[in-house]
Amino acid sequence: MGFFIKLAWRNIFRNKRRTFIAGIAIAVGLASLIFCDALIRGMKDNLIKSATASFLGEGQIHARRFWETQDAEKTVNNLPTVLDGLRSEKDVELFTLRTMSLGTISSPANVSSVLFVGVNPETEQRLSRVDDVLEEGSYFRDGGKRDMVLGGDLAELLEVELGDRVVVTVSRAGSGDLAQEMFRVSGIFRFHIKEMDGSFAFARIDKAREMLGLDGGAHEIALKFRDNRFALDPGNPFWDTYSREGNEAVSWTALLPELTRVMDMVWVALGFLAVILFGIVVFGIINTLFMSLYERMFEFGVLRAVGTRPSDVRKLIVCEAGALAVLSIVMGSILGFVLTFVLAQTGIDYRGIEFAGTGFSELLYPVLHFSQFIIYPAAVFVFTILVGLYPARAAGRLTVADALRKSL
Amino acid sequence: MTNHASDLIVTENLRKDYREDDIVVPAVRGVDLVIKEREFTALVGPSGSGKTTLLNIISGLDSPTEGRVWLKGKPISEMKGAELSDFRRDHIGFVFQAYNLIPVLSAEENIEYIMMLQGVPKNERRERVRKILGDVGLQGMGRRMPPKLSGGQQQRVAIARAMVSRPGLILADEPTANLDSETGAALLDIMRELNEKTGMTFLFSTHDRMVMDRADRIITLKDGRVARDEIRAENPIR
Amino acid sequence: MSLHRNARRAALFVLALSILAARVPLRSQEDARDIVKKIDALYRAETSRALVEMAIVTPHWERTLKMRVWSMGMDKTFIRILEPKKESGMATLRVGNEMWNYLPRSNRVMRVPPSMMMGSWMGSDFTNDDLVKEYTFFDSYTFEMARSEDEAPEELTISCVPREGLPIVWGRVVISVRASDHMPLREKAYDERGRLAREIHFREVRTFGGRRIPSVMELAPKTKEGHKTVLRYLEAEFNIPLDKSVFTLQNLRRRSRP
Amino acid sequence: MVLRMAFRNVLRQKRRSVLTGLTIFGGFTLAVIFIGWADGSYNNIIDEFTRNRLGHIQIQEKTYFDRPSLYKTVDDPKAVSGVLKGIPEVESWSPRVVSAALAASGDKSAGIQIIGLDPEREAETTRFDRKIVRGRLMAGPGSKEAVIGRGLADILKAGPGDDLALLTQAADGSIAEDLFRITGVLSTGDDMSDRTSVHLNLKDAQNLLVLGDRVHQIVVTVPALGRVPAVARAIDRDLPDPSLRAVPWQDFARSFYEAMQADKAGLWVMLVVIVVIVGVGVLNTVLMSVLERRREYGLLKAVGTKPRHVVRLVLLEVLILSLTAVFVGSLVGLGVNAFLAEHGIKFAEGLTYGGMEFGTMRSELNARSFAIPLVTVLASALLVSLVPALRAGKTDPARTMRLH
Repeated sequence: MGFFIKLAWRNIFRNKRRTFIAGIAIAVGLASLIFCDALIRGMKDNLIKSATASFLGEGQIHARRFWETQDAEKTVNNLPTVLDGLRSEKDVELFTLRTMSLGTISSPANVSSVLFVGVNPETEQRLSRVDDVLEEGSYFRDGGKRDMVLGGDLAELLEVELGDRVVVTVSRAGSGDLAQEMFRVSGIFRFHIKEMDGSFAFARIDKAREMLGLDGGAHEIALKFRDNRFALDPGNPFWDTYSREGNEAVSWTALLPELTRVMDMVWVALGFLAVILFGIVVFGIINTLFMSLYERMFEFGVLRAVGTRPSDVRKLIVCEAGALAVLSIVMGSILGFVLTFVLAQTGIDYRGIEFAGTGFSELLYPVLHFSQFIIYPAAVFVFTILVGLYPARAAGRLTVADALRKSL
Repeated sequence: MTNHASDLIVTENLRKDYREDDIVVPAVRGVDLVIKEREFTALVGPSGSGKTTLLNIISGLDSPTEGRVWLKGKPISEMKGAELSDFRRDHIGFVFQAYNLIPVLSAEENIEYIMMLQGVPKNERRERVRKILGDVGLQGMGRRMPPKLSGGQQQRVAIARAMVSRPGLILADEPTANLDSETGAALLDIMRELNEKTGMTFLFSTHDRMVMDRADRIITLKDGRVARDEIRAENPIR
Repeated sequence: MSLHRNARRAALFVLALSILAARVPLRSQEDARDIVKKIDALYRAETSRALVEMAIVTPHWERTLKMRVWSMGMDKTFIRILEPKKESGMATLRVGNEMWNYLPRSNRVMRVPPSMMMGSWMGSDFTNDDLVKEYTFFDSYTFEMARSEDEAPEELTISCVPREGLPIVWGRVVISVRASDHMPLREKAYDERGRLAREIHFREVRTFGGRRIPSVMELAPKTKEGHKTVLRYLEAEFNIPLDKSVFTLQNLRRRSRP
Repeated sequence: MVLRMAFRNVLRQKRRSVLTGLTIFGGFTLAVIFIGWADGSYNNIIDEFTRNRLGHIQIQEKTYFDRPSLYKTVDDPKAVSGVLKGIPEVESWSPRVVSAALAASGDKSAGIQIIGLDPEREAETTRFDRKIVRGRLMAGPGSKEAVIGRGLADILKAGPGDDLALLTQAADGSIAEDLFRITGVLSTGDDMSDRTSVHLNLKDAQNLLVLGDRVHQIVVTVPALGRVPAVARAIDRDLPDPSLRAVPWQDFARSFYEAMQADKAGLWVMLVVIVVIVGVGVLNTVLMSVLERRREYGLLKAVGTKPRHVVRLVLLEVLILSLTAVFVGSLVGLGVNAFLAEHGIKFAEGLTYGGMEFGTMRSELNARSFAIPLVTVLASALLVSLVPALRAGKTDPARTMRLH
């Protein structure tokens, strides 16, 4: 066998141009697979990000039924224990506490209903992107207790600008009493999402707790995991661990079932497309290999004529396919890496002329992952060998005289 | 049909038809031949007379439409696959018109290849290669790759390769066709010399007058049939 | 999530009436603080009962409601609508920050979620905010005498600036009173940039139960064109004996007048 | 003559022709299926998402979308219906009334949104009926029945059979209140809306809000998603009232649209990748075949063929192969796409959520799924063949003949 590998390897290098052409064809296929995988990862990240990174978080813990009812009394149970637990979870990158209450916000000019959210700016700005999409002002930088960051649409409706007074009215937890506080607009954000820009107002959680009478409690713990795929698995024991004592830990997929369904559909569609793409690549491999092998049937005829067994010719051809695969894999992996790496830095600008500024990441960034350089090269290798089996069989079966005569 | 011990090749009513679409083209139409050991035989005839086909069938590269071939008393036309390959490897050496070297192997390696298939130990292989390179006049050229050799040198390597496994029968299909007459003649001289020295049987096709003259038996084919079978008196072996 | 503002406002029954009831004129007081303090003090009538007509003008419709209003202290109010026919029998009870509506058609009592008490009352331009703020007006602002450009010779102007940190949207409230009897004439609310946000005019001083008060109060938000609310006192009594049972849910459910 | 030679060459070198043809065929066919499937599944996703709740087109007062108001109404829905009836591409439509209100059941109350709709029209347009998770749809006008969102049912602790008191301000400024009976609970999959929605019969809502025949929006669906902008424009043109506008989903579901757009962009990138792979594949085969056939071209040159004729010959061969491959590929692609459009790929049995159907993904049959691969594959095949063709044209006859 060793000899055939040597022979195959030399064959590969004998006609450098042919090998190069064939290798490039397979390499481009491999690079495409790597790139498309990275692209799909990028799209997936993009979708997950657009769903979770603006505000939601990849997972949340709150008291049972808080999400459905937004009842101010339903604060997270046993908060200190839960927080201790979260601190020791190695999958959890960070978490942040929030209070949430529906209320009204008024300015001299207008009144609007509002989702009043108390946040811890230090952790919040690492989890949500509100601070990244500030149009004006800052994200609780100045330490003012009465700072308020609100959405651009809401600011417009209230006709307020930075530094202006707004009054928030909410009901206190438990008693249901009216609680009112004056805030000053310190930041205005714009996600370009109507639901967020028109109805969210953020304040420091201490102030919000004071208003709501929560005394250190929180309605919601938003979570960010080290790997964004973590939250995609509803079977993860993490959710059960924190769904105890009246709390429920849910991933964003459960919080946004409609979006999750849409994503599921997207993945099915993409999965099928990936299969098609793979089909095209396999096709390319078949074509390339057949081209480079059938043109050389004379050579195999010679081998057969001098007494090489059919099985040895088969071996040789399979080895050649393998050698070509190895070569292509090296080229393709490099090509795929460079292409993906460059585009992962620059991003793919998909904005057509038909729509301008979006709230989400405006560029599509392919995401490199080490598995791309294992799975696809392995698949290409296996497929190349499998594909090589056919010409190998043909060469093994060929009538030597035909091969010698026809090819001349 | 009786087989004598010295009958190396025996063919019996050999027929070969090629099919091209619906037309049947008969290439060999009933050839009965006996070639004895140590013969140095030329197969001559115009293009399309069936020389190559006959050689191919004799060597088992092609199968006859009808009839049978015995080689060393073995019905080669009935062998298949690995058995046939091994038989060929062990008993027949080949020299083709051109390009019959494995292009990625050096002259040495080309010669070594068959021994390797036979499982000859490395040291012995080396020794035999060295010796045979000398026999065909290619001392010191063993490391060259085929493209770096002239046509005549390539053919010599091919002969060396054909003979190195001591096959008993060397089949050569127009070995001199791509060579100029002088080189061709020189090649034939080497073959002749080896035939005499080792007692190996040579069967080659040609339409080169000079080559023909060096044979001690000339079988002329015409339209797939043996038109003439002439044994030349001056053959020293007979 | 976002509700229509107009309808949210309409969904609230907020008693803003006591603002007016409280504005009892003062005799010559020079100090702004004292003027306001006295307004504030007189405002704290123990009990009151009034018949009020409210005309609301919007670009879409105009209508007039007639209602009877009871109050006790600063934190209890009961309103029953008499006219028009469609709304007659509807009632609102407010005790502290809690508020209930009685819906005669459904024969239901509905609690108003506290977080929604900021809206307008009865589709008018008054908000609950006005009520809640006004009764602590004296504590919530700092005062000084001022002059305003539209001040007539007979008028005094008091500039009121909210104390820092209090839940007040205005940057400044300017009250104009008649110099002679400190009868309120106008109240203008500005934002911090000095933009006029709301204007209230007081007119037609009448005597009710021995108190002289402007019987008409016209409110016009400057940020909403074509909107105006006019309150007119038809009858009013102050510090009369009232049973605490007026301000109960049982009374709210009763269809007939108490 | 060159053409005839090209044909014969193609026919003579059967295996090589078949291989080159197969590459083009495979690339083309898969690209056809790819685009058809991508269009189909994305349209399917968008269709499910928009149709489910928002419709494809909304007709409403110009500024209603940005600042909804009770008073911004479609005053003459009948006239609009007339317009919609006159546009054949309109599938169905459903008028709605929307207003905020207070709702109470038992001792619980909440701020809610009244959505008045015609259950039958709405079922036809937005599959309203499929979203019911408990109880049933409200009955006809005057039934005073209500279907509430699941979250709201939680907040009010109410369900089918319970009473629901509503309090709101009517369009004439009056305070409107009435008692309704909850007959059903629905889930649209959007928790936000399920937390606040109370659905009434259109007429009941109009009566409560004293709107007469006025409505706030008319939700329109169109059978072909791709035609939405055009249909919206057509409706817009014919609308009887200049204050009204027909808004396509791209505008009113902007963030969703943009997310989808980003996703589709990814698909286009993948399509480019496919074209590249096919191009390289064609290049590979043609180049190899040219290299292997140098002797033949040398012969042609030797007998006096001009270089450009050799170039033309190579290109013609590729063209013949490409056209054949594309033709066969079109048939196969059409067949596969038609099958996938008809039957789809089932990936989850009967999975529906909030009225959305998730079980089957289908392809779409459209012209561009053929046109794009046709142009790109043919162009790339010819383009990449140009290099080998030029090489073939430059063949040095003497050298190649000698070599072989």
